[in-house]
Amino acid sequence: MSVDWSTSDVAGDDVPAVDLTTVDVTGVDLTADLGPNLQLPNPLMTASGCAANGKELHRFGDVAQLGAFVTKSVKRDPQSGRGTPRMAETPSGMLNSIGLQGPGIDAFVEHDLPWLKSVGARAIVSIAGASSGEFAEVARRLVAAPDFDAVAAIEVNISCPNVANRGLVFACDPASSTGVLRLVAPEVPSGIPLLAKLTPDVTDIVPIAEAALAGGAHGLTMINTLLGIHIDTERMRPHLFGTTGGLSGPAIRPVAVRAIWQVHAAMRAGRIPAAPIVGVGGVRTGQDALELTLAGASAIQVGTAIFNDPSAPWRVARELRDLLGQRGIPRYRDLVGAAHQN
Amino acid sequence: MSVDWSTSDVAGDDVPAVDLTTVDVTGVDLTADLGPNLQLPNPLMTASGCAANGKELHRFGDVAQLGAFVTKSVKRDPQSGRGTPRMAETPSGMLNSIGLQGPGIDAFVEHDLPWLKSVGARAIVSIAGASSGEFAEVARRLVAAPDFDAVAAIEVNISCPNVANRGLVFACDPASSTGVLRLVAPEVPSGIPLLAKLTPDVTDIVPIAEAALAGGAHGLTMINTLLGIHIDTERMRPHLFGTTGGLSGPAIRPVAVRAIWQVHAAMRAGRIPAAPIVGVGGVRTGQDALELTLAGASAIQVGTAIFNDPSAPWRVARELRDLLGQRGIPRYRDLVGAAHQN
Amino acid sequence: MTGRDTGVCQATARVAGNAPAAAYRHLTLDAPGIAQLAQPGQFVALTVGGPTSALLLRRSFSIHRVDPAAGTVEIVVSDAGPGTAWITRLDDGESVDIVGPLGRGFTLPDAPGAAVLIGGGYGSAPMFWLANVLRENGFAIHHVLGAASADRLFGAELADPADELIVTTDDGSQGERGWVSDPLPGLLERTGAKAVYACGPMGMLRAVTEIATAHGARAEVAVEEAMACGIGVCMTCVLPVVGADGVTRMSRSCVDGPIFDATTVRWDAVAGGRVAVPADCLGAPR
Amino acid sequence: MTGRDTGVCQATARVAGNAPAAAYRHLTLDAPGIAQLAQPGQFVALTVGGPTSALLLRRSFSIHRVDPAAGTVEIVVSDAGPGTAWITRLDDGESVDIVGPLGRGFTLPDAPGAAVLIGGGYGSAPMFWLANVLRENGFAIHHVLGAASADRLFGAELADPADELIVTTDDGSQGERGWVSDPLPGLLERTGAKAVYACGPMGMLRAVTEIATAHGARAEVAVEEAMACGIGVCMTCVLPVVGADGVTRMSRSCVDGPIFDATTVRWDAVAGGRVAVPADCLGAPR
Ligand SMILES: Cc1cc2nc3c(=O)[nH]c(=O)nc-3n(C[C@H](O)[C@H](O)[C@H](O)COP(=O)(O)OP(=O)(O)OC[C@H]3O[C@@H](n4cnc5c(N)ncnc54)[C@H](O)[C@@H]3O)c2cc1C
Ligand SMILES: Cc1cc2nc3c(=O)[nH]c(=O)nc-3n(C[C@H](O)[C@H](O)[C@H](O)COP(=O)(O)OP(=O)(O)OC[C@H]3O[C@@H](n4cnc5c(N)ncnc54)[C@H](O)[C@@H]3O)c2cc1C
Ligand SMILES: Cc1cc2nc3c(=O)[nH]c(=O)nc-3n(C[C@H](O)[C@H](O)[C@H](O)COP(=O)(O)O)c2cc1C
Ligand SMILES: Cc1cc2nc3c(=O)[nH]c(=O)nc-3n(C[C@H](O)[C@H](O)[C@H](O)COP(=O)(O)O)c2cc1C
Ligand code: FES
Ligand code: FES
Repeated sequence: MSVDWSTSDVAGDDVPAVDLTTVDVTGVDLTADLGPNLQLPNPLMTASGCAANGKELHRFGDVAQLGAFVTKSVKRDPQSGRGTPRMAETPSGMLNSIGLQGPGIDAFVEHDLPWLKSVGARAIVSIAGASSGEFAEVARRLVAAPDFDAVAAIEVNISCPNVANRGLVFACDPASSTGVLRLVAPEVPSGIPLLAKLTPDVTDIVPIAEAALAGGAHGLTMINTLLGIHIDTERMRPHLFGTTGGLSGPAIRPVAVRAIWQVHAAMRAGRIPAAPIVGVGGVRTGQDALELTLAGASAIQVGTAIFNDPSAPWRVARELRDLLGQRGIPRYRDLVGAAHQN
Repeated sequence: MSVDWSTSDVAGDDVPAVDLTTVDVTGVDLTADLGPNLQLPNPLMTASGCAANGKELHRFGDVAQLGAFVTKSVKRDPQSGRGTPRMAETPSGMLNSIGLQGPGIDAFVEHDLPWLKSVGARAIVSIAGASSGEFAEVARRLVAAPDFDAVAAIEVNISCPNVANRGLVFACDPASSTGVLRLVAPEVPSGIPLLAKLTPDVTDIVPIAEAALAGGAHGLTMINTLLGIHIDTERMRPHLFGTTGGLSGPAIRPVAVRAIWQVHAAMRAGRIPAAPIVGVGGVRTGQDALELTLAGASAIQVGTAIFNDPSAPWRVARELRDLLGQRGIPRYRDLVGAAHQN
Repeated sequence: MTGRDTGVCQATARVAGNAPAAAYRHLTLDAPGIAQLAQPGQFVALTVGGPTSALLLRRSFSIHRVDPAAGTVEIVVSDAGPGTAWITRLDDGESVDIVGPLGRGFTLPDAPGAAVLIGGGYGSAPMFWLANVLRENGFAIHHVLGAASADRLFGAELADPADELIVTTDDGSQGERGWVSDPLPGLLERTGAKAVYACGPMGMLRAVTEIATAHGARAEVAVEEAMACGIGVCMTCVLPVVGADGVTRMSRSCVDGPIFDATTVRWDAVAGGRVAVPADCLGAPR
Repeated sequence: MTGRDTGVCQATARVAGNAPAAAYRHLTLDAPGIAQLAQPGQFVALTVGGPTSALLLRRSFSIHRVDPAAGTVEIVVSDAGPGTAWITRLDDGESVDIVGPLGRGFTLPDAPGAAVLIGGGYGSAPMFWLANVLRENGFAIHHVLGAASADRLFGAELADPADELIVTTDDGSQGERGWVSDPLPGLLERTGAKAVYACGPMGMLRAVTEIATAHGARAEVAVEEAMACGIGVCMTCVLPVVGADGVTRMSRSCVDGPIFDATTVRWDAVAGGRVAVPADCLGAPR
């Protein structure tokens, strides 16, 4: 039983180019400005949990060519995640209920981070926890990693349940949001930006954004999925093993644009401190990326669209650049929040 | 200039049957049970604002054959609504920003209600206001109408902005929700159920449901639209004249199912008083209606799907009946919340 | 499903033809119920992409002409975005859900005379059918067809030889260089026409309205507002229109239009792709 | 777009054939990159409905066979829902976005002998190609094809005349009445086969696993878990699988499978269309 015919092993360095440089006849400057410590060659990132930790997607494009690669949220210990079904397709979207399956921070640091470094990716490591203490612990072990120099930023996924608060999602409560960031920030060297990832499932997202920034976040990632349920009408029970799931994909794009708009507007008006926003939610094309940018995002993540098109992050970057080129817009970063002026 | 070739005037009584009775070989009992004062021959209703006040849709099916006809939310005075564009198509959904355009309660009572009565419709009148006082005033004038006997229930659309509370939507705040219902309830004769219509744009919908019931609502309609924005990437400004709009259509169905599920679960667990739920959000087919029912809805409204198919409310009723017939399920009302048992 | 009673049909129409016409596609649809009911100026609304489509809303198209005997309805479609892209690619024999006829058509003046019919781009689609009806009622027809360039002109060859035909293009690639509104003052003076009909972009309709009014002619214009439902139930397609009582209301262009008496439209509220609510509109926010 | 380097291609494939095959459609797709790389047991993932589709996720299909010279990939598709409905209606010359080959294929035993290949419904699609490879490597092939009824059987006529072929149907409309697992014990005893390959529903795979194990044979099974991505990035397609270290992990069937050594799958966790996380699984909730 030793002959393995499979050829689906992931590639090493010999990666086919979905090359962002070869097609550049536009002269557009795609540099993304996410504050003094996070300047990226282009604004396109993967969304956490939609690209695993890089190896698999690297078969479809060079992850080092992305503005940044955002990893699957990692907790302290290994996580099995939930039973299946873990997903349901919904109109122009999907529900997922993975349960943050992952190897735990130690295995991540041992296997995944070195690989990301080896291919030259700018890694944004997404961390999660069931308590603010766990977040801090994950950050501490990450910072201690030999390959920590591959980490461009840390995304703090506070859109996950807080066991100490009846499972209420941290980012549903300003105090919990501040609390997580307050414990994480001291663990992380200055120069490494912290991005707080927010849920749209709140009555008002602006105070949550404010609370995360008050706790020490340098920027915000918006939005995580919306809580949803799909019922299996044949079996007359919830389709997902975990009952509820997170709604993502183009279906939710108007909600993402709205959340980004509201927070960026509050920043422009000086109601909350200014900070860069990373936009995510339903981006499938360069035009979608432009829409989130005009609403106030300084960089863009592509999630569910990857499942439809594994080369989506690179394609979106190209489409965005070509769109700007056609319109004679020289610099991407000039467009951030531009729709607030018109 | 007197010859008008137009034939698009709405019909009188001579309505073509999208007949719910003629095809009934299934023997399924579709009766919807919304409490002692609201028993309907079938669970299908129009959603407020998606069927105007009946005349126009009556060209595509007999509104008297629907479980109930829900009117566009009416305020005290005539409302011009907002400028245009008032809509944007989004993936599997749309944004609308009508601004509750309407004739005001007096004109409604003079023209629309008599028409609904004349065709034999069971009218559920949706009322709105910028203050709880306005809600009460609208209810008072409605109750005083000569044709009030055509009103089967009143839907109190508390998912609209409260001027006294910085424009915060009433249903975003438990106290405001209770407040509106407290003022409306005494205006309305007992025997006329009050349905409070909730927004999903809250951190936790259960306390809002509880607050509306505490104020005197007899049932809940869930959900209104989600707040969204679409940016016109050509003109680099918000596409809608009113900037924000309400997201509706199949895209939001998983959110509607989740909201209904949460509130029904809280009722089953005795955490809040039991009351009927009218489900709305993304219903396009009989299977969708079944999904909301299994989550806990005792009746179903069809909104945006009407724009795709003007005969959708009748078609969905037929599809639902046929689905039950095929599966040998004799009574629709037995399925309400059934997914909570499996 | 519905018949004469209600003046409107919903049907699954078979595509009986899809031919190029300038930069557009000329589609022929089997929809006998609609073919029998329709009048010039009315429109139809088509679904896009079948049951698994992410595009939920119908697309509206002026009826180019109908053949009640053959049971066909014809439309002229510009590939302007994802919905029209799908529609323009429909093959013969495929089917599409159609609702119509919708809206109010053009009205006929009481007394015959000269009539000027103006179409911008595919806006000329309904004008040849209208011309036929006017001609049958004793009118002398003067067509003005305009477009940005020759390839965006529709139907110059469809004008009856008995009618006058003036063509303009912005770039001069066919006919006179300039806008459709340029030849209008001279034409109105020369013909003494008191009836003007126009279909095309808002800017053109406004210019036509001003010129017609200045020459004592009555204009009817076909407006093209974004419509979510097309049947009068959603209130997205509104325009401020002055009523017989002098009061401005936000009127639905799908049921109160798309044909409006040009002077009743509050052109002052239209600007830059948006329409504001005039301050004196009934129920305007205070 | 990608080549041999990464072992996987994404391509726009032209449909070169779409023929009925029992209750299924047999599609031939022009995808030379995939045709060159694929091995039996691997699968491809197709998009559904074009750019305006509301169906975002790809649909996965076992590769029936490839022709590297012709550059074609063949699949057998059952019309089971909206996505497969669209795919089964693809016409010759239309195109579809395809990714593949995906997953790990079947593995070849070290020493030749008898091999039993079991396919339930369209699950037999990959088995004839596998049979060819096994035969070339000196194996004697015994096919068992089963289905609910004759119309759901696929490929009985594709078995090589040199191979044994047993057919079962639940209703007896073709072959022996009963399940595919019924003839298995006798067959294993008679042939002494130590290699079993199976593709079909979960219940069947579990039964095959138990019978094979009881007869000292090693079985490889092709599982069919719902997949959002098919390429290993989403973690939706998992199954509890025991590793070489004896530890159970939730393994991705799209990259660690879809072919698994049958005894490593935790069948005890599979019930009623759901798969639970075994309490002893790595990282199971406490
Ligand atoms: C009464 C009426 C008659 C029309 N007659 C014709 C005709 O004869 N031939 C023709 O080619 N087109 C006609 N149009 C315009 C046609 O409906 C739009 O071009 C089409 O809806 C665009 O859809 P899309 O998906 O291709 O573009 P998109 O821009 O992607 O459409 C997005 C959304 O905006 C709406 N929309 C976009 N452009 C327009 C527009 N110009 N008018 C109204 N809604 C728009 C769409 O309906 C859709 O809901 C008419 C429109 C109306 C209202
Ligand atoms: C590795 C693998 C190989 C497969 N090989 C074949 C094959 O050779 N021939 C064939 O006809 N089918 C095969 N299938 C099943 C096929 O992918 C599903 O029937 C199809 O996805 C159903 O899509 P739908 O839109 O028609 O149905 P729907 O039920 O509407 O699909 C809804 C969602 O559930 C998923 N889903 C539904 N049923 C299945 C299923 N049985 N397996 C996986 N996902 C499902 C869909 O992908 C989609 O995301 C295979 C599946 C996998 C995972
Ligand atoms: C399968 C799946 C898994 C996800 N896992 C994570 C995760 O681990 N951490 C996180 O912050 N977000 C996670 N998300 C949310 C995405 O990062 C993103 O915020 C969301 O899906 C909206 O973007 P999209 O519409 O582009 O997918 C996940 C989403 C999906 C679909
Ligand atoms: C154009 C439009 C107008 C609406 N107007 C109202 C309204 O006046 N009052 C109200 O309670 N809900 C209104 N709604 C919300 C619907 O009643 C419904 O709650 C929502 O659209 C979700 O259902 P759907 O997905 O079936 O459309 C409106 C929705 C649309 C699309
Ligand atoms: S398009 Fe809906 S009212 Fe006119
Ligand atoms: S399907 Fe996404 S990881 Fe397997």
